[in-house]
Amino acid sequence: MKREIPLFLTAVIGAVMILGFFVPHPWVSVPTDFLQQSAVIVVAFGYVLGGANVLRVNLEGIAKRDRDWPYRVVLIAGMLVTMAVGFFVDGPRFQAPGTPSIWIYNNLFATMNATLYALLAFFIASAAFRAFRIRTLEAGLLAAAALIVMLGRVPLGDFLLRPLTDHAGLPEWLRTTPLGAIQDWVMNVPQNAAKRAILIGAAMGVMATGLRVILGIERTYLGGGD
Amino acid sequence: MNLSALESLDRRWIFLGMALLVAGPLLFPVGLPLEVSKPTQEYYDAIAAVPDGSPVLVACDYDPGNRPEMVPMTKTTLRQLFDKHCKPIVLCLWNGGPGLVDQTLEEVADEYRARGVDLVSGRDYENLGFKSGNEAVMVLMGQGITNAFPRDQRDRETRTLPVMKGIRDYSSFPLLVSVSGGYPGTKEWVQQVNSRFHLPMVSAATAVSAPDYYPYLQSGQLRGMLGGMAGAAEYEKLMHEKGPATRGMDAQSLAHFFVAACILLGNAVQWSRGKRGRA
Amino acid sequence: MLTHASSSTRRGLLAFGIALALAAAAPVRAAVAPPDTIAAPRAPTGLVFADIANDAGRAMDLSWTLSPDDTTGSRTVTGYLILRGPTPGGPWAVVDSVPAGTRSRRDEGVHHDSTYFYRVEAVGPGGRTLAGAAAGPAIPRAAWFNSTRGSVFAFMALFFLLVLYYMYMAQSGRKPFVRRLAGIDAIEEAIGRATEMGRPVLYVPGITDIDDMQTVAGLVILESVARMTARYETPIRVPVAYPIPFTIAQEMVRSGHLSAGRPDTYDSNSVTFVSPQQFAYVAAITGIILRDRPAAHLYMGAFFAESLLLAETGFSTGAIQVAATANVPQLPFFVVACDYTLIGEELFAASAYLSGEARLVGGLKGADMLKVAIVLVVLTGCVLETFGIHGLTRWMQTQ
Amino acid sequence: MNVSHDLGTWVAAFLTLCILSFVYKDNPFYKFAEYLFVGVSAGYFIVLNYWTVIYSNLLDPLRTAFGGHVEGGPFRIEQGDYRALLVIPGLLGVLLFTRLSRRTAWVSRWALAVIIGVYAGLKTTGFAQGDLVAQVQASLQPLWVPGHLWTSVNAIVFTVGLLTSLLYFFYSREHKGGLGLATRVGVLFLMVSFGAAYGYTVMSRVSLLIGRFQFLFSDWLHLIR
Repeated sequence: MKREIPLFLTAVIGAVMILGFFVPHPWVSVPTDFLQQSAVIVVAFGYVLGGANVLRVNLEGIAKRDRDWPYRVVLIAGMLVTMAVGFFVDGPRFQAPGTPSIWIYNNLFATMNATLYALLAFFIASAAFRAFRIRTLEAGLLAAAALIVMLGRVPLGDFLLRPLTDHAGLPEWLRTTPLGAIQDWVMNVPQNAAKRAILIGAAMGVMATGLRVILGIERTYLGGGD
Repeated sequence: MNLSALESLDRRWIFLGMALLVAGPLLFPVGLPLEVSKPTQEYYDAIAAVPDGSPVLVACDYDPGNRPEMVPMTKTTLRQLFDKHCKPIVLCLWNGGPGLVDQTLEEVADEYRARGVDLVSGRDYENLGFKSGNEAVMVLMGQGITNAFPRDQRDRETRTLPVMKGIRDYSSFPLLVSVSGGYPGTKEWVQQVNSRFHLPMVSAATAVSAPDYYPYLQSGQLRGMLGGMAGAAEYEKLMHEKGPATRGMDAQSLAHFFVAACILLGNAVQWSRGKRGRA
Repeated sequence: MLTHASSSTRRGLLAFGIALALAAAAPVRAAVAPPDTIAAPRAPTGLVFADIANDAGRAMDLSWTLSPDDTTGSRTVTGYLILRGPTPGGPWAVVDSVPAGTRSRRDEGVHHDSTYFYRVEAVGPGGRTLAGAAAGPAIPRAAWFNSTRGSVFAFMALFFLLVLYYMYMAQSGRKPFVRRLAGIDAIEEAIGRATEMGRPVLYVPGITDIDDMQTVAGLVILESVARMTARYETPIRVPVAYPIPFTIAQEMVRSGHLSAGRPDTYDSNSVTFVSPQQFAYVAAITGIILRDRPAAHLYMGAFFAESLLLAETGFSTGAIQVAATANVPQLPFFVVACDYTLIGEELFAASAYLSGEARLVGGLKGADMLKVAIVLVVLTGCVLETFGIHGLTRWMQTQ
Repeated sequence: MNVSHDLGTWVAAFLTLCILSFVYKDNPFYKFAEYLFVGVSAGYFIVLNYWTVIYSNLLDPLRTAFGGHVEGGPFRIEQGDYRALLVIPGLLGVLLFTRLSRRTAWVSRWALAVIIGVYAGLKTTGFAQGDLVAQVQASLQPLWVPGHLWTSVNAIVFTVGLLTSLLYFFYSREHKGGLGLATRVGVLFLMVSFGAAYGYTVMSRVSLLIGRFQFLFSDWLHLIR
């Protein structure tokens, strides 16, 4: 019961969804549309559940007085205030300009989200210095392509090269944007060929997984227990 | 030069170098000349080819984490659409994005209103807002845009909005613009909508995902593409704007040279150590 | 949008209201010319309908020839009304109104496999003129197969059959040959090295939840890795980002110990739940790397921007690093900083190989055969295209 | 210096600096900001998903359905108007919360099964059409275009790169002999593509830092326009 019914549901629903791709008739398309609408709704509940989990994990941390418990208090305060404002102060129009929710969104959420990603600029430079080893032909090619793309995609590279390349006898691309043109070629020919191979391979991987899920072979998502 | 001293270099010196090279050109811009690349030109041309006044679906799938790349692209795209009296129908499938997307849309609309152009939300443009469910939302919209989005960002009933009159499903749009920060984004729109519903599309993508989308560009599944801040800056040039992407390109240039130098120097250090080791 | 009879009447009334509004507005617009000089427009002609192929029978395309009075600058015609009825004799309901100069419309308010008749009417300030005969019977057919997707069906069916065939073969004892990936040797070597140095193994199953197949593959590989570490009695550390993969990871490590015959050595603290928050997760892992100094780092699963931080921190400690991910943008950072990297789908191949499960191996073999088919299709197609034969290319064009 | 007078901008600038301080080293300011971020985003996601999905796609239509204002007719389901049927996804959504207790967690599998089934189907067909068939189709190109030497060379290089890279992911035979040679060529193409990805990732990351500095210099300190 605990496993069979979910497996059966997944199999039937997965098969109907695939059928719905090929069969436009309402007898198939109406159930698939309903399933999609249902998925949208259940996924939204999933986010609420995720929030409830965050709350639980951190309350446990505070109760146990673990190392970071004062920070966890900050976390829970931030969460509860955001929710209180969103549910009781603002309501369904919480995203309208000028609401307290939008203030929190702009000055807290958006700011920190953007800055966390900006940190990566620093780390990418230090990783380039400390963890980019050209030990093989393959790594050498990788490095060469990386350098061409990095220097060819911004104006400075060609700007610096122009005094060297701007001679009347040379072809147009070499005269104006030598690095840019090589960059274009790398992107459109060799990198594109390999990317397409990866894309096709990945597509087969996803299809195989889909088949396994529908056949009930792949059941890791059911989690542990009986 | 004795490279071995660099071996134990504290990485914070590298961080400092990066910070200075980015901050410097922002405070003292040079304005290096830009060349427009082919994918950017195609992106511009694809939007220019849309019949004036038609509704255009603009999927803004990003959050503030990608703001510096995505927002300039979104703004310039909206300007090109508003200039053609097109009606952008905007939506967002990223949890963190709807607030940012809404403000970006309103800021551009305000620019036009300040110039005396009468733009009204719900009549001349529309923000459908957020919906969870990624691919399921995309396919659901094929059955009816308002079925997936019964109420919009401002909690209005979408069926009753003037801008939605005559919009039923994807066949109501001549073009889909996917401004994409990752998953879900351009790739999923290509798979679920471009192929399935035959809706032509262009992509404004972060630099991270741009190489992944080149195969779609070659196959014609994408009609054009902006790749990262460089693409955004080129697009601004085509639209005769001097926007944030253009202003960032000097810093971008220097930082790229810095990273390139880090790769070369890091390996030079290793090689010199390797030689000493063998000797 | 609604198709029920009463609603289409309602819709008709709505459209009629629009038409009236058009007519009411007309005198104002025609103020330059005296109203009495404008005659009723002549009727549009040649109304034809066409069912849309490969759809659910939800729409009908209509087109007509404009009224002879509908010319640029003329104000005789302000628009057209489209009427629909169940019989050639009506009753008629207005289903749509379009401005002058429009030659076609798609009626999206029909129900599949029902019979309809259409008429089109010219509207102007001088009156309304109905086109002569009704067009019909128009039946919007709901298709049972979208024929433009034939090639997708062919490829999918071929793939599924191949996979099922090899799964069947594998289960009936004739396990197909699958080569051992170099990456698997690299994993074993790394674990061996950690054992020699008496230091733990760090295993990171990616940063996504269980709905990502990469996480699943990472957890499958974890079982084999745990079996090896249990056999060598080397401690393993597994930080996990999400609650469900966390419980599964615990189970995988336990069953790894079990199948190595060492259930007693299972340490329930070896798997830890950290946080789905990207940077918090990274901070926890780098903490383990710097504090516990594992001698082998295995990153197997979905990684995003944090790949670079993990690879760099790991590199700086001199540990052996093996990575595997199908998130292509992150591969370069692993390739340059790790001793071995499994590229893209090799992650799934490794999980199939290591688990040795017949059905996974069968799936791998099936995918291999489709690759051969694709290589042949591409070669054939390129040759055909070179000689100007476009049939294959056209067949594969889908909608 | 003419700095901003807006409280929000100061809060945002303070948090920006808290997080940027991580590059010096992990510190209480960074930790404060990080935990606050997790809390605020968890709260925000709940509010967002409640109002934009649970309220507008589920509760509001259900209220209409049970409020007696039923319009439309027997075909409204075909138009995507499910009304009372929406009780089913609503129930499944609620079932997810059985996960909060270990003993009842198995009930949530029913909801999970529906989601997994839907996405397995959608992804399988999406990848099959958009990636597999469409990409193979686009690879069928003439290898020799008379009079266009460069186009022809590129087409040949592209096709060789595609096929050899594809063969790199071939597991049924040892990579020896002809296949071995092909896969060695394939891996070179793969490496070029990774190099390109590296370069573009650098561009992305630098852009994000530029964006943050633009905020600090213009919105907060008003140093630049």
